[in-house]
Amino acid sequence: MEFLNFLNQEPWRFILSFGVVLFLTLNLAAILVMGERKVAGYIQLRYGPNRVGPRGLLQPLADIIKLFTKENISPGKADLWIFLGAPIAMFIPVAAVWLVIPFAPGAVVADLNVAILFFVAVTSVGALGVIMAGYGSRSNFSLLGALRGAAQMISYEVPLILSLLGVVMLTGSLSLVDVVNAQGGGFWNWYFIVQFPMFIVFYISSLAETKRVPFDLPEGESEIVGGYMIEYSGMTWALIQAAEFAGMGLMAGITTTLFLGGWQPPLPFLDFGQFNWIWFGIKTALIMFTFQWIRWSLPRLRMDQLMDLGWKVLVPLTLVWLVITAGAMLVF
Amino acid sequence: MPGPIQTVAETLNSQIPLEGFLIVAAVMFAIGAWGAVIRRNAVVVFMCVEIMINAVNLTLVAFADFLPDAGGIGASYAALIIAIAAAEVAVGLAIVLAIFRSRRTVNIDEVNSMRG
Amino acid sequence: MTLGLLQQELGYSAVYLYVGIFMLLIVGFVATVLVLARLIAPSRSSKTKAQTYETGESTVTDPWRPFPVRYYVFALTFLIFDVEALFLFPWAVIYSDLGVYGFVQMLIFVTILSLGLVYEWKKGALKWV
Amino acid sequence: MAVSMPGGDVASRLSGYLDGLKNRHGLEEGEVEGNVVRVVVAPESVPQVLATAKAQLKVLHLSFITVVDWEGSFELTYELLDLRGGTVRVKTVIEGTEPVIGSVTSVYPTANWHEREAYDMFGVAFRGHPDLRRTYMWQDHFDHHPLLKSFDISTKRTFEGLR
Amino acid sequence: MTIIFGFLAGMMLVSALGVVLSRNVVHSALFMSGSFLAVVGFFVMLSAPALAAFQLLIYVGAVSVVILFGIMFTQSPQVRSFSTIVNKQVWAGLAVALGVGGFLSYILATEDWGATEAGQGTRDVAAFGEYLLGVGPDSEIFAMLFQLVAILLFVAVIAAIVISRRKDTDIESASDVRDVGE
Amino acid sequence: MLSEERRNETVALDGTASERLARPDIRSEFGLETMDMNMGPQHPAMHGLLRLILELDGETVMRCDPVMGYLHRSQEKIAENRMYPAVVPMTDRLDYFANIHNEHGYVLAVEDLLDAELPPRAEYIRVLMSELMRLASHIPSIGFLMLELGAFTPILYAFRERERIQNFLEAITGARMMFHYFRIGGVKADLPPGILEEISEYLDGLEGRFQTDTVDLVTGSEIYVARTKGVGRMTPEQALDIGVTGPPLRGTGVDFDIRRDYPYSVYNELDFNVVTDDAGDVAASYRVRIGEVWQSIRIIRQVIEKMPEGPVMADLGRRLRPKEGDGFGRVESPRGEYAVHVVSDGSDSAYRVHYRDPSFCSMQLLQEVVPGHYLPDIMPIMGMIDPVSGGWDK
Amino acid sequence: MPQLGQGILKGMSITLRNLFKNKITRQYPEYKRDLPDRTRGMLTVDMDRCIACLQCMRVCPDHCISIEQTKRDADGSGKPKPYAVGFVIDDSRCMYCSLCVEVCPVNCIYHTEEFEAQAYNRLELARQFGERPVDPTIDPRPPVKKKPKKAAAKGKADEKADGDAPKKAPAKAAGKSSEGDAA
Repeated sequence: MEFLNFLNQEPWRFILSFGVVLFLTLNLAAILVMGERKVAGYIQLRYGPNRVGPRGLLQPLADIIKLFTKENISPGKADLWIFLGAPIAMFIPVAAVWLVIPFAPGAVVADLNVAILFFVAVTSVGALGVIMAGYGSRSNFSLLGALRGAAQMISYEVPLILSLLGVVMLTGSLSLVDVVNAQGGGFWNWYFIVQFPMFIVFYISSLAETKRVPFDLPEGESEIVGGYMIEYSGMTWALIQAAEFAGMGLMAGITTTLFLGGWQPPLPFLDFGQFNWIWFGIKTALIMFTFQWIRWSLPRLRMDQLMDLGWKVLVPLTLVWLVITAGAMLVF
Repeated sequence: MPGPIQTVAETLNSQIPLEGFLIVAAVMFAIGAWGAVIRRNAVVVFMCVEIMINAVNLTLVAFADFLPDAGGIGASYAALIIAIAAAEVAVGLAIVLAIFRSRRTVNIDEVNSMRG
Repeated sequence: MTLGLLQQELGYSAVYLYVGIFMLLIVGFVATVLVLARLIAPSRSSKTKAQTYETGESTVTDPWRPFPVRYYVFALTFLIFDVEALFLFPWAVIYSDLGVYGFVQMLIFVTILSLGLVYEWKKGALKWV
Repeated sequence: MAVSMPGGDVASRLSGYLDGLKNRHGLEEGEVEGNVVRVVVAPESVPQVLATAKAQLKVLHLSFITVVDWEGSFELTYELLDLRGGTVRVKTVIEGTEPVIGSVTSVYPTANWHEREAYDMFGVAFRGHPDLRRTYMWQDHFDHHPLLKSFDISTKRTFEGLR
Repeated sequence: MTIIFGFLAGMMLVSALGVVLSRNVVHSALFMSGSFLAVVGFFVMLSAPALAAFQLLIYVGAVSVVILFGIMFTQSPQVRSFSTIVNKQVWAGLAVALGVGGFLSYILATEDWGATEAGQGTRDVAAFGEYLLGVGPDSEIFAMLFQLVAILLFVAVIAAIVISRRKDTDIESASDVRDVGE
Repeated sequence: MLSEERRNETVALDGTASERLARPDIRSEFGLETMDMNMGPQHPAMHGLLRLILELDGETVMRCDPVMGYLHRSQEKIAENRMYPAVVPMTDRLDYFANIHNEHGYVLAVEDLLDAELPPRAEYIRVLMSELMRLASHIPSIGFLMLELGAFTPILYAFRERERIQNFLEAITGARMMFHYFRIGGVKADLPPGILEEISEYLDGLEGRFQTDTVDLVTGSEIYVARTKGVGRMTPEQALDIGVTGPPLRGTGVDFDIRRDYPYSVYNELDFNVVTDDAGDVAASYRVRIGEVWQSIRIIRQVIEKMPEGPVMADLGRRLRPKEGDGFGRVESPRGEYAVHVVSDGSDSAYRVHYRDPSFCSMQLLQEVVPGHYLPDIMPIMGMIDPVSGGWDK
Repeated sequence: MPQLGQGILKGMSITLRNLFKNKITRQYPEYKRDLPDRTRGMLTVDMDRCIACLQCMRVCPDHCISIEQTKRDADGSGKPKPYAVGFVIDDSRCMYCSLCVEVCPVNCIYHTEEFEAQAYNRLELARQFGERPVDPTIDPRPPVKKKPKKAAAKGKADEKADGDAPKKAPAKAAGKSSEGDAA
């Protein structure tokens, strides 16, 4: 591997990492769409897509080709700049956060010392994209969906942020590399055990942040049809979808990093060194599967119930748990 | 061997003097003040006020970074200002909305003329 | 493994430069995709196609009109609690060094803000419209 | 259960309905036939008869209203069920080609759409109806009442223009 | 590297002017988040990454959203020409603003700030936290900062709720004042 | 065609919906922040082609105005222009989710005109078919309710059962959906050999699958309970006033079932319960549907047990020319009371045919019950009445 | 709330179990279901047996059958009989109600198991069976004019050739459909 060492120099490292992150984001979107349909099919006693390629595995490719050659229709009354800016605003956060996630020991593109803050800050920009999409389309359904989406995303951001505090307190650092290193030595050291309520809160909040069932009200097709995505078609729609699915993968990755030990192997003797990204991949895939499993099992909540859950259950729970954790750290 | 990006980064801060940041902040403040004076829409006036606050924040952080003894204090002041600005937005916009609800307008001129 | 090649200690500025250029490049990438799609995809617009979708009927209300103000309460509450949560982050980082002092600080902080939440709750402001 | 169901024998209940209606309104015709009370009333007294049936006789359910165009007169059938095997069938005949009759929506709110449908299909105007609009046909562009016998259909294939 | 500084300054300038001059209020709000983003960049340049994250989260993620919400509740659908969005003091205001800006720039640029050197800020989050909590060096005045912020936010919540609560009488009083546009 | 007088009368009655929409200042009476919105006809979750004109205050519905007619096919006019037997296949198109019941109502009405006496085997086959159809309609109804709440999976489990039931119906009638099996005076053909055993075997499996894949999957789920409990609540009086029949009415506590109270075919020889519930909301009508599925299974088992031998057609002659008069047929369709009124003038086609469709009547509750609910509650309420486009539009 | 979330977990365990169950999908073009004997597929006509009695044409509710009838001595008996030179079934309108099959006195029209009809043009769906193509767009029957008082007379004119075996018809129809399927 020595001959590859030039990749460790600028600008090659930059190009490489850009490629890795972009590849991850886009491929995650494609693979997740595929996986979503397969899981849906299997849960519903069907096969899912199985015509394109062996067992339908080339379906994402066909989808991409189809979406590329579809006409982009924008409503005549729409605010075109905002309408087209929305996919971009939605896409940045989901791609950028991958920069700070460690995939393997030392393998992180940018080890920020405020990585957790960076994650919550960049994620919060997604709400802006939702509002832009809803406003730009100039449709009643869009705007209703955007209001719902923005209200939901900002409401669940509070428990999301608060649930991270326990991890930060235990680690004493905002760097995700430190967080992962602190969880080494076997699965009993992973934070999801000592921080179990926060793990659940974070999981629920990330479902809500990515607008997945049972919190998919912004695009609830049985009442507001498609929500803020209603007027999008072709590639613009594909980008929004890709952003949503990549966001789901991102949330799974962050959950893994924060609560499930990142690339740490479950038992010490399973350490593969540089190849520990396999553990990261397995854990992330498992979390993503639970997202999809929930998606195809549960109905969605109503907006008022969603808000009640966020503000009246999760936020008080996180605050109480914050005090408990702080107290426990004092005592022990 | 540091790569080009590394090199670029290392020389990043040293090349811009404090005055550069201060002038940018001053221009930002001026634009914000201009907008706050001339715009009729109360919400836009709010935005301009936010820009002015940001300009002040920028000055504080610039001083904190450049002056030897101001280290963390400037950043803490900036954090306090951010919190105050957030509270200001919350209350101020609530007032604007209340006015809008009773007067059906966010035009500051009209709100003035309809006083009493 | 190529992932190992990502290992490198970067200086403060270099790291953020990375992030900044990344974001710009992603914006550029998405914009390029959009432009490419515009070029590749057929474009035959018509008046009917450009109509706003309203489940098969023509729109009756322009959506660019005032919405009920009560949504605002959620945005407001979010803003306040966002600030709260943010102020807790620097505290959380150094909490293990602070000891009882930090605990008391946090307790007062959280209690006062919980009172705000309780007030909203009791006032029914957290009820969805 | 808040709604009291009629009890007892169907036959005695039906004769009770017939007697009740006959005593209060001078009915032209009325008979018990199987489980059905058939009464024929004048069009003016239809709302009153139905009000009696609902309020005094506790016949709670209006099943449907049928209009028949006998070319020169319209026959309206109000089918009332007491939910326990008894049926009260009120018939009335409106002479003329432009029927007007009192609405029974204040008695049986469910008559709302039945009367709208009758108005749409036959042009029967219901006096006092809260919301007399067409149900099926275009609101503004269609000036016919398709179930009238005078409304001609032809068996011409409708999609000739599409071929 | 002046390129980055120039880029950020230009972004800030264009966005701020966009806020003031754009006819569509929503565009103004989006321009405003653009200028906030530029400030985030400046903060990073000025060795305050935690503050930059604060800025991003609170201003771009929260304040912009809140203001966009506020716009949606108050927008009027009419298309307006430029002259309707500004009041009569536009040129006088410009003169004043130019004066203020020039004066400030002049003062700030010519003042001797003594020994200035970049990179003295608190890049470390822990140090930042110590200052915030008043346990850092020379930061005793921040000892009550937490409580101050908490009380401030608490008062803000209550005030905003009290103000924005819907009163039933609003609808009557509102219906006799017709919307006349901006 | 309207005379000027009656036109004025119509306008005086508070105008049309389009007029109300054209004058936005009328909206001010509801407060200034409301928004008018169309829901449908091309709405993915709407049961067929229905347009609801909604007035929303935030997400609270202030006014709900159903507009119908997008699928109107003049079934009544067609029935006036066909000979009696040729109308039966048209009735299949009415409520296309419970076709057998439509046929049943119509043939009952014509048999009422003809005073026909049916062979017992025909009656039993009719009951068998009706109850199979009820199963095939109720189970997807539950799935539709879940679909409207956002869960996609139960509908596919439900359709698995419907498809299997359709296999039986296809084996008996020859078609999967538009059966045209009931004839005036009996049924088209005798049951194919061995089908009763197959149905009986299927029902054994259905009981377990229905319990797990539909009841257990849905009933206990907290989200489901939160979405349906108290939504669309009606009092019994209100339900009767609105004219609701079928499961929503029984969900309010009124035990009214045509099969028991106005027995037709051989329902009075069979043993079954009328399932009722007290809550009167969406959850209650869901529970009623669940109960009716079990009752239907019970009825089918009895029918299979009691199935007599004999002919399946009465001898009514080739040409049907009923005497002048009225014929009434009333059946309990899965959606409620389905009634047919046939007026004969003595010729071989009906003079007037009127269908009383349960979807049409029950949908009035949208006007009455929906205002005050949130926008997402419209869909469960639609799921409660489970209307079918072909039914309400005739 | 001890059992909070129990219902959700129960439902999710059901879906997880179904994830591993056998799939019920049948891949349609490759896999074709065995259709039951009574399947009412597309109609076909055995022209050799057709006696051009026009009953199917009259009974069809959709008017999808058009027959062009002449007199011809087809069987060489020296007596010209009605003969269908043109016979068209417009599948774009057929609703497979089976009324024509039941009414046919010689079982010459019957259902097949064919159900996959497709075309780019509605006219292509009109299938010709006779020697001479018939224009399917021409209405086989004049529009029904119905007067209530003269109903009996009109009925007679409408249906003229139904004198034979009125009583056996329904039973015959029942037997016939299965026979037609077997053919």
